Parts: sequence; structure tokens; C-alpha cells
Amino acid sequence: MRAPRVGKAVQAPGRDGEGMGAVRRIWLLAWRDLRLEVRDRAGLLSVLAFFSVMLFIMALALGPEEEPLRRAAPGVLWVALAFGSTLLSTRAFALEVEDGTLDDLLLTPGGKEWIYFGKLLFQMFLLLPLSLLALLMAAGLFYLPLDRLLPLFLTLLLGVLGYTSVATFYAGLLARLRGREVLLPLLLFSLVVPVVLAAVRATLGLVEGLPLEEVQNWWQLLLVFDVVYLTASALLFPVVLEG
Amino acid sequence: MLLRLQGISKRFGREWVIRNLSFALERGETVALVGPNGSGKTTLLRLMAGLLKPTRGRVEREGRALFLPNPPAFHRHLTAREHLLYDLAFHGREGDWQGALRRFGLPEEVPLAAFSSGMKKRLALVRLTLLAPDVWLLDEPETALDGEGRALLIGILREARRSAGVVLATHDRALASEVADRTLVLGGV
Amino acid sequence: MRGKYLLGLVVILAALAYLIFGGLGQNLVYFLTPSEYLQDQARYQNRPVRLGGLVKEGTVRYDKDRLELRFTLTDGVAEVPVVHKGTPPGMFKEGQGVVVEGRFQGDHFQGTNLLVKHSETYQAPKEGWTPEEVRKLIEEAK
Amino acid sequence: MLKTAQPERPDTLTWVFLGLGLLLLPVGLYLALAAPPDVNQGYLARIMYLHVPGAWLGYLAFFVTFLYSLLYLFRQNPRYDRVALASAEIGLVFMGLALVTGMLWARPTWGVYWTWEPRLTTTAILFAVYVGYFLLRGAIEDPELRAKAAAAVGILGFINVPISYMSVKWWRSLHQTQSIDLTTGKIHMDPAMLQALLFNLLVFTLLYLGFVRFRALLAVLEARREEA
Repeated sequence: MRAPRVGKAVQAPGRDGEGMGAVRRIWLLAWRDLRLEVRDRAGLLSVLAFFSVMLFIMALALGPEEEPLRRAAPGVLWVALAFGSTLLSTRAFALEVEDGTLDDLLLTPGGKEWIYFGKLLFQMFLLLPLSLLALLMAAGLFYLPLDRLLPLFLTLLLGVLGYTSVATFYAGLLARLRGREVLLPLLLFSLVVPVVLAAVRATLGLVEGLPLEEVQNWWQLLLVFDVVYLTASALLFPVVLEG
Repeated sequence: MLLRLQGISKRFGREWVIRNLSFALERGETVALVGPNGSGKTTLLRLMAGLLKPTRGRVEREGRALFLPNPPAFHRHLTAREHLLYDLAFHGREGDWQGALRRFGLPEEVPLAAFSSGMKKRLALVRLTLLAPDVWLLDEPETALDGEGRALLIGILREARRSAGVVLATHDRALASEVADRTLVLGGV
Repeated sequence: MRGKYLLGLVVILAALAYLIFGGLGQNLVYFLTPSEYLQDQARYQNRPVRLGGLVKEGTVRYDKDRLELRFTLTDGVAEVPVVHKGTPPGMFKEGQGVVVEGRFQGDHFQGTNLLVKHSETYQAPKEGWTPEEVRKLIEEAK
Repeated sequence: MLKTAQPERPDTLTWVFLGLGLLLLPVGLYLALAAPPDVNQGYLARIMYLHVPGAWLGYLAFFVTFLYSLLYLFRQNPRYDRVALASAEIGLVFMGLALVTGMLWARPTWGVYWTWEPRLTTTAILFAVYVGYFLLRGAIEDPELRAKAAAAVGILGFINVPISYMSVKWWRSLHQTQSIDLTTGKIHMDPAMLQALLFNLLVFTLLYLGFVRFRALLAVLEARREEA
């Protein structure tokens, strides 16, 4: 894997951590974490194993008839994605906590928002291919029709973003806490139920062949939640992480 | 004035680790922080860095502060080169990382998981010189270093005080008397 | 610093405003009306849906022995015959708004769950009503 | 160690709110029972006098939690955290009351105790968010981290309040829309019923204010014990 070139670090003009400098730092942080995660393997493999085991068991439990399987597929898919991304968001900060490097990030000059966005981007890098994989698996195991792949992918993007925006925030907040693996899903699920609900309904609509205008409303709802959660989390993140 | 603590106290749970302490650090000054284990040296350094908030009192800081923990913290899966490049980028700085690594006798392309604790300590010092903070906060920097490493540390600290302020927590009286302008003694609680 | 929070607040409020005024909602419905059904019958055939409307006056037939309730649901434009297994709920009466859960089967709607929708308007019985009338009214409503 | 002398016992205002609230509670009950029955629902409509104030005070309490959570994050004064905590706790009780009375009301009118209808779903989510708020508080030992984490839930969770409130307007659903519509100012209610409802709303608000002040005081004592 080749990283974007880090050799030519440019001194950010004016105040550190503003403008282009911040965008570059976010990108680099996400890329670095991806690199760490790929080299470590343990976290990535556990998420992958989790996805496949969950989908297999659910398919076994609900099968073998085609119709009930197809109806259950969106729900199963999103629950698997939600749990999987909780695992990943814990990983995003576990990378720093295990090696004791979270302090180094906090001591970088400028605001702390970039850390939030970097960690978020890292998870999106991993989750989007993973969710596509989960979608393909669901197509195989649950007879999920894939003829509207693009709208399905848009739904995945919006849903995963909404979920991850809150998950990243909480994972950061709880990073140093014992028992965070238990606490995180507990906290998250109540907050992101609207997101998961809207995502399931949009997916269901796409699977059942409803016209796009009908699905579009769920997309709008998802978009609103994404924007609100993303903005609020990014603003609150530095406040809760300091001190 | 680089750093000023005004009547700060810090409590963890029910334990007061630091009570009503005031302190000031000027540019060009090196202060040694001494005291027995558990006297709050590390906590004080973290308070100075802004990694902890005091329960009472105020901390004012000018410029960038960096904290070197003991043992130093690095990502195991990165090489020294990668780690330094990311650090430089995150801090928005440039520096001759290759020269610095050579000066400290460290390999560029070996994953840090394979580094000994002495090598990690050296790398941490390289990192600090490259990032060149205004306030250096070092927690027992002399541990795990061999004679050569120790000489390098003293050299670095002397360089640092020209443009920055240094606070180092140490159990090494000889080191403290060699580099420090004054000593801050933390007693038992 | 302050500008950052202000910007965030504006973004959040804009998103919520979009939710309110963005034409969202009318399609995220809890129930269908009969005319919506008739416009696109094929789509709703044999799919679990909720059908909402008013119980048409004079169409309610309740078979006590087979516990079968038949009535016509209307939204003023279109009408759908409904067959529901089970006793009608307390407030069920002609002219009342109801929501039926079930699916379309051939020419009629087979209900599995009958919910009565009441309005947000609360009105006391008019003056001049005799106590008997009020009591009767209340007994009917129970 | 105390910066200011903190009260050991509830102050006069707290007692006034609590006393007045408890004193007026039977009056509110009487008014509710004396209010005329509804044309369609008969005496059933009277559950409204519990249901509506419960839901309103729940929303209000969560709003107060939201406000004080924001204040806490920016001022770091533990007092704000305690008010946020107190308000969330009372809000949860009132919301629970609204949910239970709503279910009791739904069975005879709609025919079911519960259905996954937008208003009910969003209210259930809201309830779950604030249950999560207390689970979180219970799980974190460090008081500052606890307060920060809770404040974050108090802020992020609040977005569900306006959505829950507006859900009956945005979605065509089973739940009736607001009888007293705050967005348009229209009131669809017989004056006699309106009086009884508003009176009960007042009683509940007094009780809420009293409870929050009282609970916040308890939190002060708790914190002091934790520190001592």
C-alpha cells in the first residue's frame, strides 16, 4: 500500500490546522489508520468474521423459503452493519489507546475537529467496501435482488455515515474507559435508531421494487440525520476530548 | 512567560494528587521536577501539557507544548520513517528526519515493534527535536538510555533551552544538576 | 471560535428546516387511502398494507356467530369493501375514521387488525341535551 | 474546600413549588373529573388530562436537559450537570406517564395498546435515548467524564424531541394531531375542557419545577459524599 506523499510537508499558511492543512491532515490520519489496521489484521478479520457468521446464522434461522428471507434481508443487513461498525469505531481509537498515542494526537496544534474527521474517514474507508461485501452476501443468502445496485449503495452510504458519525464521537469519548465495548453499543443504538430505521425502510423499498420517489423520502430523512449528527458530533468532539 | 500555573489542585476520585501549586516557566529555562514515586510528577506534566484539566486553579500556556511519556508511545506497526513523517505532517512542520535518525543511530525501515526500549527512547528524542515545541515536558527521559544515549539527551536538552522552556521529571540527581537551572521538589501528598 | 458554533447551529437548523419544509413526509405514510389504492392496484396486491379512511354510513354488517365484520371504507372519492375477523373495537361506528392492517385479496381488503382513529377535536355534548341523551351517547362511545 | 456555602436543605422556592403543586393536584383531578365528556369518546377523553401534561412536561424536561448539557460543556460547572441530570430523570418519569396513559387510552379507542406508528415510535426512541442517558451515567465512575458523556447524550438525543412532537403533522398517521397546536396557535377544544387541561398543565409544571430543584439538591449531597 502506498501512502500519499508525506515527505513534502508544507507549513500551513497562517494559523496551523486551518484550511488546506486540515484537509490534508484528515486525509493522512485516515490513511495512516488504514495502514495500521491492515498491518494489524486482527480487528479487520474479526469484523469480517462477525459479518459472515451473523448473515449465515440469520439465513439459516429464517430460511429456507425465499419470500420471508427476502423480506428479512434489509433488517438483518442493517443490524449486521450496525454491530460491525460499532466494532470498527472501537478499533479506530483502540489503535491509539493500545499504543498510548492518543495524547500525541491531542497535542497537535490547532482545533481537534480534524481528529474526529480523520477517524470518521478511516471508518468510512473500511465500512464502505465491507458493507458492499455484506450486501453481496445478503444477495446470495437472502435472495436480495441487486438490480438497483446504485440506489442500494446510496442507501448504504447515507446510513453508514449517519451511524458512524455518532459512533466515532462516542468511541472517542469512551476511548480510555474500561468496558467501552459494552457501553458503546448501548449508548449508540438509542441515538441511531432513527438512522437504522430509515435505512432499513429505504432498503426494503428498493428490494420490493417501490418507485424511487417513495424511497427518496427515506433518503431525505437519512440525509437530515447525517447532517445534524455529523455537525453536532464534530462540534462536541473537541469539547469532550480535552482534559 | 511560556507557562504559568496558578494555584492548581488535582484530584483523582477522592485522592488529591496535587494541592495548591503555583509555578512559572520562562523561555530559556530548564526546570527539574523531583520527588518520590507517587508524588504527582507525571500528573503535573500532563496538567502542564493540557492533557488534564486541574480540579482547581488555572493553567496558562503560550506556544506549543509536547509531552514525552515514560515509556514513550509509538505505533508498533509503523517504521521510524513513517512515524516521523506522519508526526511532522500532523504538526504541520518540516525537518531533516533522515539526518536526525542517523545522528541517533536509528534504522529507518524497521517496524517499531522490533525496537528496544532504549531505541524507542532515542526515537522519542528525535521526534521532539524535529517537532521543536516551545515547551518540552519530559517524564524520566533518562531511563532505558545507555551512556551514549544519555550524552545525546543532555546535548538535546542544552539545544532546546536556547529557544524553548524545558521541564523534566527525573530521579537522576546528576542529570538534574547537570541540565537544570532550578529544581521543583514535589513532596508526599 | 464563536463563528464555528454559529455555523454549526445554522447547518443543523437548516437541516431541520429542510425536514419540515422540504416536502418530506407526505409519502412516509402510516396508511393508504382507498383512492391511492385504486390508482395503483397492482402494486398493493397481496402486500401487507394499512388502509385508512371513514366507515361508510349504512354499510356495517357484523356477524356475531362468525365474528366477522364487513364494512365499506371510503375517503369520499373511492371505496373499498373490508372484511375483518374479530369484534369491532369500542369506538367503532359508522362515519368513524379507522385504519385497517391487512392485505388486498381480490376484490376486497382482508383486515387482520382494526384501529380506530379519533380526531384532535374534543367537544362536549351541547347544552339542551337531556341527561338520558348524554348517558346514551357515552354508553355508545364506550 | 467549599467555595460557597451550599444549601443543606431545600430552599423556600422549592418548597413553594412542591407545596403548591401537591396542593393543587387534587383540584386538577377534580377539574378533570368535572370536565364534560367528549362527544365521541365519552369519559375516555379524560385520560387526556394526564396524558397531555405528561408528554409536554417530558418534552420540556428534555429541553432543559439539552440546555444545561450545553451549558455544562462550555462552562464545566458541575451545577449545570446536576440540573441536567435532575431534569432528565423527572422528564423520563413524565414521559413514562405519557406512554402508559397513552397505551391505556389507545386500547379502548384505537383497539390496540401499541402500534408502530410514527408518534409512538419516535416517543419510544426518545424514551430509549434517556434510558441510555442513565445507563451511561451509571457506568462511568469519574465524575467529570460522566458529566461530559451524559451532556453529549443530552444534546445529541434532543434532536428526537422536535421530531417526536412534529411527527403527527409530518406523517399521516393514527395519532391525532395536537389539539393545542403550538405552531399555528389553533385550539380544537371545548373551553371547559381546555380550562381543565391548562390547569393540570400548570399543576404538572409546578411539580416539575419542585422536583427538579429537589433532585438537583440531592445530587449536590450525593456529589459531596462522593468527594468526602
